[in-house]
Amino acid sequence: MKISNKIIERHGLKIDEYKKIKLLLEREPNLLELGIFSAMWNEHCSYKSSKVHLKKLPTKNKYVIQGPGENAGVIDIGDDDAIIFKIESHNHPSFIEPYQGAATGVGGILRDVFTMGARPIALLNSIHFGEEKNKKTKNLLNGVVSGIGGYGNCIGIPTVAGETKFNETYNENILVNAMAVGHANKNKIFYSKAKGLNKPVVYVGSKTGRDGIHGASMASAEFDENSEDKKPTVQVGDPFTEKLLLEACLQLMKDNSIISIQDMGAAGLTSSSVEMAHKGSLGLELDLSKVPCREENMTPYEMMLSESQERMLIILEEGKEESAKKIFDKWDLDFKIIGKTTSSNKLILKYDNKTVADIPINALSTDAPIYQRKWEKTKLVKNKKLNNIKKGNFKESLLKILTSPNHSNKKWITQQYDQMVMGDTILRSGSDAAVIKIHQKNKAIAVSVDSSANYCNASPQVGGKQIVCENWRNLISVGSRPIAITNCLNFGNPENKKIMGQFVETIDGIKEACEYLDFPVVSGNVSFYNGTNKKNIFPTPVIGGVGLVQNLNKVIDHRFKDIGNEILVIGKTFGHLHQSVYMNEILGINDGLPPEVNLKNEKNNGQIIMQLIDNNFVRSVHDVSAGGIILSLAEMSMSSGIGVKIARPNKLSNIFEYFFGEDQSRYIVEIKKEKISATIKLLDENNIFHETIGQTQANNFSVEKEFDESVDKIYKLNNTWFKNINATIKK
Amino acid sequence: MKSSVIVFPGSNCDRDIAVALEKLQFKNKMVWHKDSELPKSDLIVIPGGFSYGDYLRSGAIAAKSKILNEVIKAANKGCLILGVCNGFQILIETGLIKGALLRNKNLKFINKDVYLKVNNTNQFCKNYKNGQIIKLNIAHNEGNYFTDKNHLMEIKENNLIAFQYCDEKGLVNDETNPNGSLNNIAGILNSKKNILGMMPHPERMIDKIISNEDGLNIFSSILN
Amino acid sequence: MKFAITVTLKKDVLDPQGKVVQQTLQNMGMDTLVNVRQGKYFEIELNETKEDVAKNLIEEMCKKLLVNLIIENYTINKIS
Amino acid sequence: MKFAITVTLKKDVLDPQGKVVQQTLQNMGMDTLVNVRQGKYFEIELNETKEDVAKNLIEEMCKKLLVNLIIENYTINKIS
Ligand SMILES: Nc1ncnc2c1ncn2[C@@H]1O[C@H](COP(=O)(O)OP(=O)(O)O)[C@@H](O)[C@H]1O
Ligand SMILES: [Mg+2]
Repeated sequence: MKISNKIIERHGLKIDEYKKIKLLLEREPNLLELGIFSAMWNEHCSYKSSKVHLKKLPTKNKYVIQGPGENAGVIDIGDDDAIIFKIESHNHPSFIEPYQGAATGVGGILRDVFTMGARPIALLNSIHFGEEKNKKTKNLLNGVVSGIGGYGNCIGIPTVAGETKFNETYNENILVNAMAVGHANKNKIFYSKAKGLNKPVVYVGSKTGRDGIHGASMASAEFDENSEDKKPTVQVGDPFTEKLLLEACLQLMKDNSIISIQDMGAAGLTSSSVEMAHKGSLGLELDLSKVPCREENMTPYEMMLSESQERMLIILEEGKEESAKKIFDKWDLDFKIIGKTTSSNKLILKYDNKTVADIPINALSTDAPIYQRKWEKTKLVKNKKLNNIKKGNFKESLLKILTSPNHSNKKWITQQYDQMVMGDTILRSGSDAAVIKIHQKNKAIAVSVDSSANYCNASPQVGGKQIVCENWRNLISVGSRPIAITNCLNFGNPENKKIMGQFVETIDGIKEACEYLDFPVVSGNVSFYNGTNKKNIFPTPVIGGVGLVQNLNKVIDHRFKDIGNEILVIGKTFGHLHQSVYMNEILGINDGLPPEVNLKNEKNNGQIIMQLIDNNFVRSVHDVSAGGIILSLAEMSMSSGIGVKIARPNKLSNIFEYFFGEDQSRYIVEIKKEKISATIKLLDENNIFHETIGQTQANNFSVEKEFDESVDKIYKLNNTWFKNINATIKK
Repeated sequence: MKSSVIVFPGSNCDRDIAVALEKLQFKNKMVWHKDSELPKSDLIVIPGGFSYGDYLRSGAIAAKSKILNEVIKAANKGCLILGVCNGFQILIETGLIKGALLRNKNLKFINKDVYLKVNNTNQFCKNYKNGQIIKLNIAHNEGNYFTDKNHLMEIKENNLIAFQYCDEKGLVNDETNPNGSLNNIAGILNSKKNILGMMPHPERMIDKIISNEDGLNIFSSILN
Repeated sequence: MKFAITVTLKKDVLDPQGKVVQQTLQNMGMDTLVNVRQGKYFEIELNETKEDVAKNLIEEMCKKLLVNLIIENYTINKIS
Repeated sequence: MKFAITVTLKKDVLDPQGKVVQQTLQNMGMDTLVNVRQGKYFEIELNETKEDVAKNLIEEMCKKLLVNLIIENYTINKIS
């Protein structure tokens, strides 16, 4: 078949890129080869627009065993225990088919983690939908949540944390990011690098069908009116098979059979085989006639580009074929030797004894295009003075926020996730971070995912920094020491200078915070082209962090514990309202700058909270984030049923600025009377700003002269939005 | 005391159950579903999970496995059998416990802590006080127990309900019923009372650091 | 030979799925709706030329696996 | 008026349920079995005497609620 411009375009390749392919091959590619190039050279696999910028991120501290570049990042948590984790996006597939899109997103990220030898122990997700009144929103929400739950519940890994946000910017492009966290022995970690010649290359797992052909290209293509046509490419997940694959792989990993192993994710057999060969500077020869197929008459093109789920590629030590096969037989999974490693540095594909593709590995990896895309700085909009702010109604404002979808109780979602399977979940969803015990040990990890699209849109640099800090605060608030993060960078079209600028500046912000806090990036994912017809989404970096709890008795949460305790705010309140929930949702204003983060204060305040927890001075801790002090207090009350009595701010500050302001680096703590003086002494000695704002009390949530309602009532109000959702959802 | 935990492809609470049993010093063995022999056991546990993906009907396919024939034989000889969640669904599909487990009334998977009222007139609940309110965790799609009128009569007359969903104070009504289960049934015995099927997971409540210890008494009741 | 099998809940068994579907449709304004029952559907292909042998086998499949006779009914139709 | 609706997965879409059912039946010794696909079945009763109005409504139900058109096909039959 002659390769026409139309065919090139349909493969998501630019004409210049096609010219480069011809140069590298020194001839025209055939259709199969073109398909392979298109899969490897697209944004999703090649990182061609992001690579030069991602390099700037800090990736090391004393805990890091493996940073970016492998299937997932690895950190050392002592006693030979390693934690392996990564986050990944499945945005476009989830918009097209929310259940399967989200489910296969979970399945995919799980494989990234267990392919490295870890048993997955926790799942998280960050999901962003359009505004409430968009008619697709509720159905998408319902489908995505069932899909995430459907997969995680069935495979038996607890889904323990996440975030759910609604914003008009996602009306035509939702975000579904899934994170998986696994536990491994640090001396038994598996990598994708191939080694040795003539080693058997083995295909295991499900059979290959026509699922998701061109999925990887689709994930990198902007939506347009015709995206409906791309629907048949959506893959279907089978968590049952993944469970079998997980157990079989972990069993095989116990002996020394595996040289290298790689999941088949985006671009399936193509990317997994190229990745293994490239990392090992070897060639691979595969016989596609041997690939287990689900449908009849599948072509080599289909086999190489299929994104059927629940498959892995393994390079085995010679002589281990029999024993390895036995394991996969036990779990009723396909096991097929489909090729061998070679010294040729080429990917050679055979079918029916004919060579059907012959491509230098480098052409697909190192020689893939890398772009220094043009970018421009985001124009910052100065804060305008807010004149009418004094006229607001405090009570109505708070109630409106409590009943808005963004700040509603997310129980409707989290009850659809099994959070307790595996028996190690100490803190579940609803906490600042989830805490998962390391099985049968006296230590735990804390995990959290966070994003703040409004902040990032107003100032990508400040937003990038803020989101890392918020994640750090969440991990600290449950009694852990933050160790490292993964990140999923969801952006619009990188060929647009403004968007590229958002990307570059976000990375600057993330980098600055990570460096200062010694909180490196060990893995991540970039999702570009989120948007439709030139309307791009707000820049939405999502940070997934992991912290370590050394002593299980120090795990703490944000639920008030008793009546009559003092409530302190740690960190200074200036009353920054621009880009806050109050300005956005109550005043309907969406401009100005997000609150700045002072990294020095961030670190000091965080460390003092760790110390307060360590000294058993505090009964509950909650970070102050979106919605300010008042929303944080309400959350502490609603989760515990215990009320508060809060005084008006004593200085001249405006009550809205004071209670709804979103200044950074703050925490609320609950302290028993007898621990107050010791606490204050410690805070003063360390020059930490603090103020006592009130006490816990029975039944009522009250703010002097402004608000007085039973906790019960605000709890009910906080649950109404989701309670009313069922009636309107497509089944 | 010797126990066996049956493991099917897709079981995922097998480890959790084993941890609970071992905590109480049961000598426990894991038994793979393809095995045709069952180790000598005083207690057989069929754990939760998604055996065979819960495809067709939850529990239906596991109920056809080889090892289930052995379980049925043991059951008929009076061996104690505990089925939790998917294990309960499997017991239902084998007919060892009568009735059916339908989709939850809200058609959603439900994971939450629930209060249960205990009826202690059986070997599995001896160590609870009668009428005691305990808190366990449920996590299922199909826990909506249903049976016919005659069987319901038998259940009531013979005290076969082991657990009922209720609230903190022990109130049993529609509001405290998470899944639509008939008479708020959360756990039920066969007529000989040597088999207990229950939707809530006792093995998730065996450690104060993680949750509470309300599940321990089921295992300890069996011990003596 | 190919058969279609439909499996439905018996009349006096509560059908939570059907009920929710029905409510949702009614909420969507479909007022003439009287009742919805939901069931399962199988298409089974056999390598068998004798119709009676095939039918017997399908019956057996239903009884032994596909149908929970305590709560479900079934019907079998030959489609090709 | 009463309709039967069958909803099946499109041809190339993975059917994990059907696959497991098929394997189980084969393990039970049913060797002539070639293929199983599983789908959904609905029986819907309408209070409507005009057949075309009824059919249109059922079509609408399928498209708006019962069927995931991205991965499923459906057929409608009048049963009474
Ligand atoms: N935003 C990011 N920050 C750090 N590392 C990243 C980022 N995005 C991708 N990476 C790293 O680049 C590598 C390739 O990513 P990806 O293609 O998503 O992995 P996979 O092939 O497992 O899907 C991974 O090691 C990943 O951790
Ligand atoms: Mg990977």
